[in-house]
Amino acid sequence: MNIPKDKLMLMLERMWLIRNFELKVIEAHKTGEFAGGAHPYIGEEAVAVGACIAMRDTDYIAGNHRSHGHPIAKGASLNKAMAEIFGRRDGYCKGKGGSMHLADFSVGILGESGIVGSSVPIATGAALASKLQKKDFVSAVFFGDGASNQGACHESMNLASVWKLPVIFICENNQYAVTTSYKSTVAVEHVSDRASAYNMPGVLVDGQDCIAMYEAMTEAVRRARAGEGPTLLEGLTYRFEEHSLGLGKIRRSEYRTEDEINSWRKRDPIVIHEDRLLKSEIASQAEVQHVRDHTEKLSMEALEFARKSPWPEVSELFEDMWADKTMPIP
Amino acid sequence: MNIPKDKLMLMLERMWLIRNFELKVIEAHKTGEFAGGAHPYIGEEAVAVGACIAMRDTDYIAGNHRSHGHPIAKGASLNKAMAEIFGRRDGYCKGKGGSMHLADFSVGILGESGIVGSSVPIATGAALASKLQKKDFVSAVFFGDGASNQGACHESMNLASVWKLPVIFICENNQYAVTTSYKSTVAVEHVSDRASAYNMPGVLVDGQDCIAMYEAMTEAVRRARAGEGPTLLEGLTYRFEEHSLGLGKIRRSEYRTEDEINSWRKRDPIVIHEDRLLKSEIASQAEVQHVRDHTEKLSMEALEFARKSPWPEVSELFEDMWADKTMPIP
Amino acid sequence: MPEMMVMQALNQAIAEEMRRDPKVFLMGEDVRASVYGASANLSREFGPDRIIDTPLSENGFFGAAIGASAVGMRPIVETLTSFMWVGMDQLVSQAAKMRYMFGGQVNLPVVFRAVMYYGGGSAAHHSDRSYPLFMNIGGLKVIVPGTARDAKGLLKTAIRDNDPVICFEDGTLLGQRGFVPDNSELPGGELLVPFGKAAIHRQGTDCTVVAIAGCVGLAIQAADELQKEGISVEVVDPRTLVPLDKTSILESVAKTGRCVIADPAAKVCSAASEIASIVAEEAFWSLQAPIMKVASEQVHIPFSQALEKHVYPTKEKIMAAVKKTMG
Amino acid sequence: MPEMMVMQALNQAIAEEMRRDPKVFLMGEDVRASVYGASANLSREFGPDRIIDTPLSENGFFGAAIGASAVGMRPIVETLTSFMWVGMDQLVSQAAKMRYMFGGQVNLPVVFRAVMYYGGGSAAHHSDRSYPLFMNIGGLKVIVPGTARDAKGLLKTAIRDNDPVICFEDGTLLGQRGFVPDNSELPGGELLVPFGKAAIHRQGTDCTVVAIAGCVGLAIQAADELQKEGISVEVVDPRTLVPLDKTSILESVAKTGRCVIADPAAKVCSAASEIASIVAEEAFWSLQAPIMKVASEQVHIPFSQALEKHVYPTKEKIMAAVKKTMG
Ligand SMILES: Cc1ncc(C[n+]2csc(CCOP(=O)(O)OP(=O)(O)O)c2C)c(N)n1
Ligand SMILES: Cc1ncc(C[n+]2csc(CCOP(=O)(O)OP(=O)(O)O)c2C)c(N)n1
Ligand SMILES: [Mg+2]
Ligand SMILES: [Mg+2]
Repeated sequence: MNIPKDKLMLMLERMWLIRNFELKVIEAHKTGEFAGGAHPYIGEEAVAVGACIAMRDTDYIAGNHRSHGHPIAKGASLNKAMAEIFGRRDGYCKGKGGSMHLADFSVGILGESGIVGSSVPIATGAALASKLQKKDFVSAVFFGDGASNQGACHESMNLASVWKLPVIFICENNQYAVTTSYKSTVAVEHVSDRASAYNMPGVLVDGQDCIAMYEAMTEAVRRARAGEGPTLLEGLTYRFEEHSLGLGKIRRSEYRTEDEINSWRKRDPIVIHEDRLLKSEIASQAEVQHVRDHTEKLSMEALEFARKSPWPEVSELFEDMWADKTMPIP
Repeated sequence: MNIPKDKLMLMLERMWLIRNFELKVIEAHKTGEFAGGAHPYIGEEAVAVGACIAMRDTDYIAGNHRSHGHPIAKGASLNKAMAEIFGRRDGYCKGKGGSMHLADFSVGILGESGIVGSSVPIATGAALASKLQKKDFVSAVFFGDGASNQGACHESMNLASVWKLPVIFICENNQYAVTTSYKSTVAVEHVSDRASAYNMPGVLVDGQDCIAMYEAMTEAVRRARAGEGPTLLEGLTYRFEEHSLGLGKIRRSEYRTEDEINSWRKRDPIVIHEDRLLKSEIASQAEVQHVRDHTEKLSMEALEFARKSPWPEVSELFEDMWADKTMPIP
Repeated sequence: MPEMMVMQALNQAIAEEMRRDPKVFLMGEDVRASVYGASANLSREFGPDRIIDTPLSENGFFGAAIGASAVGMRPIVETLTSFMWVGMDQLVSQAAKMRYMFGGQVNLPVVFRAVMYYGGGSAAHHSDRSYPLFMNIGGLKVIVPGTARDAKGLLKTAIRDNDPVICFEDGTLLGQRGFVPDNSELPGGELLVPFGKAAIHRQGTDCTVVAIAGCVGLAIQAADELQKEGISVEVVDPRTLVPLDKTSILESVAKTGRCVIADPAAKVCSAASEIASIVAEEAFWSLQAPIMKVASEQVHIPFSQALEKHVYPTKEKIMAAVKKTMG
Repeated sequence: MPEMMVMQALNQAIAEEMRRDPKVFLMGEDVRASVYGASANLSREFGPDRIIDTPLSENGFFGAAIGASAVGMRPIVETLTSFMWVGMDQLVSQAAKMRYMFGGQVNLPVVFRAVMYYGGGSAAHHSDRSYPLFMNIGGLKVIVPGTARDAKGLLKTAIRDNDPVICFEDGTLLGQRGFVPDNSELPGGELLVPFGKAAIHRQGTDCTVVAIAGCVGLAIQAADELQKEGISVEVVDPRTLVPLDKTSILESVAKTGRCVIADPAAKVCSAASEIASIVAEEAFWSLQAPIMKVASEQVHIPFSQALEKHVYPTKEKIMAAVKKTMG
């Protein structure tokens, strides 16, 4: 596939945006700047970025608790995302959602969801709407290896297949659900093997390689837009950090070895892409450095933005429950 | 497989028991002798009978809304079953369950369930118990082609596979869920094709042939008892009657053609088995006739039994909610 | 004013709204064949793209409806109350919560039509009356039509509403007939019943009976009989439980000083409990007698007709409760 | 009497019961690693056959636990309240209904331990407090320990109980310390708290505060502060909601004439509503003031700490309600 340079650079930029954003989130969590937890996407950037760059702005995505990477990959505002994680008024959800519930309906980001598997039917429904409306919008949903065991995934994939819906199911197989290896919970070798149970293509992709993801996704999107139905993509990947911030107490070595972690860290998706761009002389060292610096700056700005953003007012507690403004709150 | 004559005759008897029982139920429903509906098993007898004859009394089964065939195949009392359908005190559930909720825990019949797909996890749990208790009991669950689309099936099959549980998933593919063809709701050609998504054997069986069912089940039971894990059996079959008694208003021809119905009626599982027994001279005409007469008599007796059984007393309304007899009913 | 069954009134509401708005569609199991009755003939008029038969996957297709509503469609989902347990996560985690959680970014104009079969030997798995627990959840409007007119008018309003609505359709009413005005008789040319506005079916001065869904007719009968005995009962039908017309209930109790609540749901944490708690807090000083709940017994629904008939509120139980409050 | 966290009390209860009865086992997501804390060290003692990590399939493994309990095992399932929506069908259609539906043929000795995280920025998807709706369903015992002692004693009783039990574990309490008697200090050598028996944490004469789960401590604080102001509050902790110790509540209200109910659940159709309705019916003639509910606001749980803290009952809100009933 011949991918234009601007797309290749955009992938690098989005991956760096996610990486630097997450590093700020980790920093802010350590100093107790926001409440609750957060699930870092570090190590898995290529999956969301490769997939989202293959989509249009008018297309839809939905995600899960590991929730910062997907919207940023789709082009969400870092400022609004960080402010949301901080629970501030300028956040995407005015502080009501927090880390696990980023959403930007204006650019097709239908929301991240804390209940594992729960957003899979939602994305399927957006694809149904697209079909009924005779639009060519496609829909994609990100979920984990753990989530693949939920009935919601089964029902959605079957539904999408029999109705030939333009939806792409993207399993981010980072090989663990919290401390549980997918090998002990998923009965088949690869989640994508399950595609045959739904009569759709199932594609195992190197989730550390944004170009591999982009290419697989491009074909899935083509299929979907052409009315040929859904695809199940599995990006084999790894989370470099612990399951969530605050879960440090679970010594990682109890469920995954230092060796395993180190060997995956060597397959850093950003390093892989940068090296490729440099080696093939598509980008210069300066260009790459610019992306690093620029995304670091944007992430820092997001942190500053969030810190300065006002808290919501108490009265806002009772807003947004209902579209109907006349609804009494008991 | 060399099946002893007593088993072959038992299969014939159980099929006739179901058939004659169902005919009495239909008759009683027409004259308004009991409330609610009922889902006749006529045409599908070979599936439950072939499967249950391959099991032991100590093994477990669970079923669904099409609920009379499974317990009778497993050896339930016709009298208690009919009394239950009539809502009488001598019924299996003292009248509390009715047609859709026959159960006989004393012989491993863990109950029929009205919520489609809902008993699949229950049967899986019985198999889990068997494994934890280091017993060699196996568990089987009957569900429809429609039910196969429920998340509960997916989750249970995956669970059973990763835990290597002694459970057999028996899909009674009668090709329709009420008026909906499985071809428009199941994304694959055969429900048993889905077994590959759970790394278990999936076997498509002629559901009109009790011996085929028996043989497939025998192997599945062997596997289960040997600790090799679950199997998905699909008995391809057909219901000769409408979905449920009282749903006559849906003219069958609107969703299935007279031709289709007639061609399947020619493959009557009882006729197939009888013919085979006669042709191979395993059974004489007289023996076969005896089975017919005997089962007709038992069914008639069950009807009489149910008619004479007393209604439950009002006070019984408040019994059986709790194992704990001290529980106040508010 | 033509008389029709509640089932037909629902059917009219769906058909009228589908004609009016191409974004409206109906989905559910066997809706084309109209197995449950309310979608009769719709498939012929609107075709398979707008009357959609679904696989048996409640969680999946409930969610698909919610997702479709999030991006501009207006789905109506047909199901039974008892099948909502299977799709509960989508109803609660998504339909009820999405809007608030996302800071009001999205409207979810989706209607779940949940039929409540009870009283006819359907047994425990098919006889739920679960609206009280959806009242607890928040984020879902809960409507409980008690007459043919309200069935049509509330369902039409629900379809136009921009919030998720569950319409609980009382199975004991579906075959009952009632007057439904013809559109030509109506000022705006159509029947729209607003949410949050109770109907006062009988005016009275001695005791307020708040009656829900299938209890509305029973309460009216009870009121008419008690009238003959010289007891004047006011029958208040909230029609919608979320939003709840507290004002009408409180005003009525302020007038009568007595309150009986008739609710087909199981009595613990029922709608009756909620209404009683409101009255006990906000109309306390008007009360001249204990607040009485007449709700279903706290058991599952037994199959046997010999037992089942004793579970639910009846005219007699309502009358007895009113008399008890009269001392 | 050793002091320990509620979490540790729960852990002790599980360990003791597992030692006592080989039929007891624990299953849930990441229970071996004890991600939520209550299963710490159990895996080491009991091994992977009795401390079972499950796939992310709540409906599937809830059902598996129920099925296992139907044939002689005694499973304990660990989950969060918010994940129960996903497994709702098994909880309602099977755990709650099987016994009655099958005419009492089967006992289901299964315990669901449902952690309620709220108040710490977990947002709408992880902060449910759903016990009121399980009270409506029937067939499930519902327990809501409010102290470390009760957490241990009630959970042990639950594990021995032959009915399905949901133990709602209040997240605001898990890290709190309280006294739990050592087994050697106890007559029978172990701590078993009976179901259906309220605890009176403070005796009082002016107003009854019925307090649930995380509200128990708040109510005690409120009572102690009000004592200084000359108001005598009786704090009644039902400890179990199904069964509910009506008698203790009614006796207390008979004495005080006033009733405030403090409940962390959303206020509509809450446990508070139910208790208020009982008091309004059965203790009406003792009442000297309106019954007040102090429950959570009827909104979803907002993430922002600036908002979330305003949702739940507080000591101050309880005190204000008591004072209001005092006129
Ligand atoms: C229905 C449900 N069950 C359990 C949880 C708790 N939980 C949150 S994330 C998680 C693991 C998810 O694993 P996976 O789907 O592989 O995603 P990953 O975290 O690895 O990205 C669990 C068990 C939840 N949020 N929702
Ligand atoms: C969860 C749920 N959804 C819907 C129904 C209504 N219903 C009862 S039987 C049935 C069709 C079942 O089809 P299948 O599983 O193929 O079994 P069959 O009736 O063909 O034996 C439906 C839709 C139900 N009982 N439970
Ligand atoms: Mg994972
Ligand atoms: Mg079928």
